[in-house]
Amino acid sequence: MSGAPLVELSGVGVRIGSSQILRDVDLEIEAGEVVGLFGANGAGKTTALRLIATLIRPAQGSGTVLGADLSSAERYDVRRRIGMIGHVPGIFPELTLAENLRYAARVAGVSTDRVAGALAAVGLAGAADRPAGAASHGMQRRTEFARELMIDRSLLLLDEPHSALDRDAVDLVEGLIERKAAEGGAVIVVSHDRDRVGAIAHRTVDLVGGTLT
Amino acid sequence: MITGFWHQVRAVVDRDLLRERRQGDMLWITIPFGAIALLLIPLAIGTDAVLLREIGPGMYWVIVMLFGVLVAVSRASRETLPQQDASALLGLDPAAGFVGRTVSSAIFLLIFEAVVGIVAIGLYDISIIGIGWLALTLLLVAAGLALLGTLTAAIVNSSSAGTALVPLLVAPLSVPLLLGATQTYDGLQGGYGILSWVLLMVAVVLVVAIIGVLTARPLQET
Amino acid sequence: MEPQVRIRRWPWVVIALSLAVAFTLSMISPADSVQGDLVRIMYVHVPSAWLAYTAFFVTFVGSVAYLVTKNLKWDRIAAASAEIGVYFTGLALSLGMIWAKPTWGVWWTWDARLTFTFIMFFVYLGYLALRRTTDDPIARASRSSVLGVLGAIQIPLVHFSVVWWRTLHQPPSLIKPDGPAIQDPLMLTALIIGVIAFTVVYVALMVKRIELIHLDERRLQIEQSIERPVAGEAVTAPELGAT
Amino acid sequence: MSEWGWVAFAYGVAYGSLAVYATSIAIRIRNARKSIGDAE
Repeated sequence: MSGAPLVELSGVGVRIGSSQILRDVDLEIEAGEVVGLFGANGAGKTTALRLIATLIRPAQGSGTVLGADLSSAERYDVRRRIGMIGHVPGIFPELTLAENLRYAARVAGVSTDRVAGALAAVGLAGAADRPAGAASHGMQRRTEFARELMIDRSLLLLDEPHSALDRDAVDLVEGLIERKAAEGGAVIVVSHDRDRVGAIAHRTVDLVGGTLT
Repeated sequence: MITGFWHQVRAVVDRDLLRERRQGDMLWITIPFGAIALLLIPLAIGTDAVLLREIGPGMYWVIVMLFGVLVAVSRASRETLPQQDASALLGLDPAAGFVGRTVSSAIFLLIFEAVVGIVAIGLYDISIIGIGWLALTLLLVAAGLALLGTLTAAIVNSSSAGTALVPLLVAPLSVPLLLGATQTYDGLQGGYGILSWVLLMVAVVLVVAIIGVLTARPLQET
Repeated sequence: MEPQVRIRRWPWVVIALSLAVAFTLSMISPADSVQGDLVRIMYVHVPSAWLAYTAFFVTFVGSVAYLVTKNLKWDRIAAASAEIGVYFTGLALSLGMIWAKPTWGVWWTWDARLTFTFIMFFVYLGYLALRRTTDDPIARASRSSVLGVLGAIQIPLVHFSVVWWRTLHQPPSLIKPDGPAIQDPLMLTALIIGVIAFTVVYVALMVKRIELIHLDERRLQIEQSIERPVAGEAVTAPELGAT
Repeated sequence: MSEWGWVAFAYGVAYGSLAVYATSIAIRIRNARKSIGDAE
């Protein structure tokens, strides 16, 4: 890892459809950092994560993530190194938990042999063949964490990682966050829960009025 | 790119086929509905066997077209935004996603064509000549409709009125496929040249495939 | 802030003048030996049909240029031309039907050109409908430009298929739909001037239509200007005493 | 209907609809300008 920040946003604004969601956002995240991001309902936290995940383009300002310019087409090439666990699970309800992971492994180009180990690591070895749609929200989230364990990510974006998780799973998540930071990656944790995230984050930022304070 | 293009295509095809098999929309709703549509026509226009034999093939193709549109509509509402995000962050090449979704749609359509085709042969007493050419026609129509449907679904994606718009966009653009299919059948029956019709369908398939692959990335931009 | 949108008045004058010239010529040109005065419908029908094709070709060019350059200017041209094209396609179809009724006795025949124009009408109606589904200029531009390209490249294929379909089966039993042979130089002049005049009208309409797109964008920009609150501020802290 | 009747019908449709279409653009432009003026 060179000294360049993993995430660098300057004066970024995001507009979705006809509304301005973010404006004038400046943010710099170095390798090894865990950043807590707080904000009220509808403050634009999810949009901020999707922006950093290169999934939406800034309407104003400029930014780079893992060295890729957010406004250009090159940003496709870094997507595989960005993990995101959103508010709504990005898994297919008709497929079993193991099938979901196998699909992820195949698309990402990692060996499907890792699926069983990843499921075991999140404590779902016994539920591998359960359809994702029939699994609880907490199990779906654990499956998504298993996916992030299988694939080597440099940047992890977690939207309310504590919601729907029991005590064991919370430990698992916090372990994953610490490990990612120790490996030289970076983690952004979006939350309402200042106490809990404050304990693991190196620093925190607040999203108010569409901008960071 | 770390992963091979076709490797990703296969992963998407397997995913879609598995989802379809689990959900069973196609098997238990779309195909029976298509068969019922074939049954309704004689009820509406009368049961004159000669007339039915004459219009049967045409009716069959019209139903394949209309249901091809249905498959496209279901395709447009198939992946939620979080699912699309997750696939994108796995490094899925948008073009591989397009090809994979097209291939799985084409497989659904081929199954639909086969089952409804057997029903049509039974109900309308359709005679089969030139089985090789007919198989090629079925394949080209399935591929063409799958391509048009997948591309259109990508075009309207994430717009609220989008799904309702798919039939309006697909139907007029599938006219060459409809004419190609019916005229190939007529040509085989009447013993005149069908090569130009087959080439026309091939041209449609190639053109839409090229546009779909080239525009896969710009379409993901929003 | 973008500069004020420039409003031009000359297009209205140009439209009025061109139409006056076209109308005068089509009235003083002679009647046809076969079709009689009905031939005069040609002087509005043929230019409309010509513009239907031209307008959609411009949409195609604009769409390709947008996909290559990502400059919204091209998307505005494509959008403006598509709307005007749909108008002229509808006009050409209506005039064709009005011409067909007294000549052939029916409003509609399955003539290749009629059928094809009808399909083309729906393709671009879909294009316009697609544009209405989103306000976001970049999303709208990239989606509709792909459709603009797909439509334009499919259209020759639709055209060939329909023409082959009609030539292989049931040759038209009625009068050939190509219209009368033009024997008189004045008729030819009236037709050519008609086509030129309608093309000028198209250009003038394009200028005004693009102005309108600029104004609409400006309006949207003002509605979402920086002074307005961002979306998140619609949610405020609950006020428990309020009820 | 006489030949001239059909011609009149066709010309009415052509020139009439052109006038309506051009007017609609003019009205839309006026409305847009008005609302921009209101906002500024």
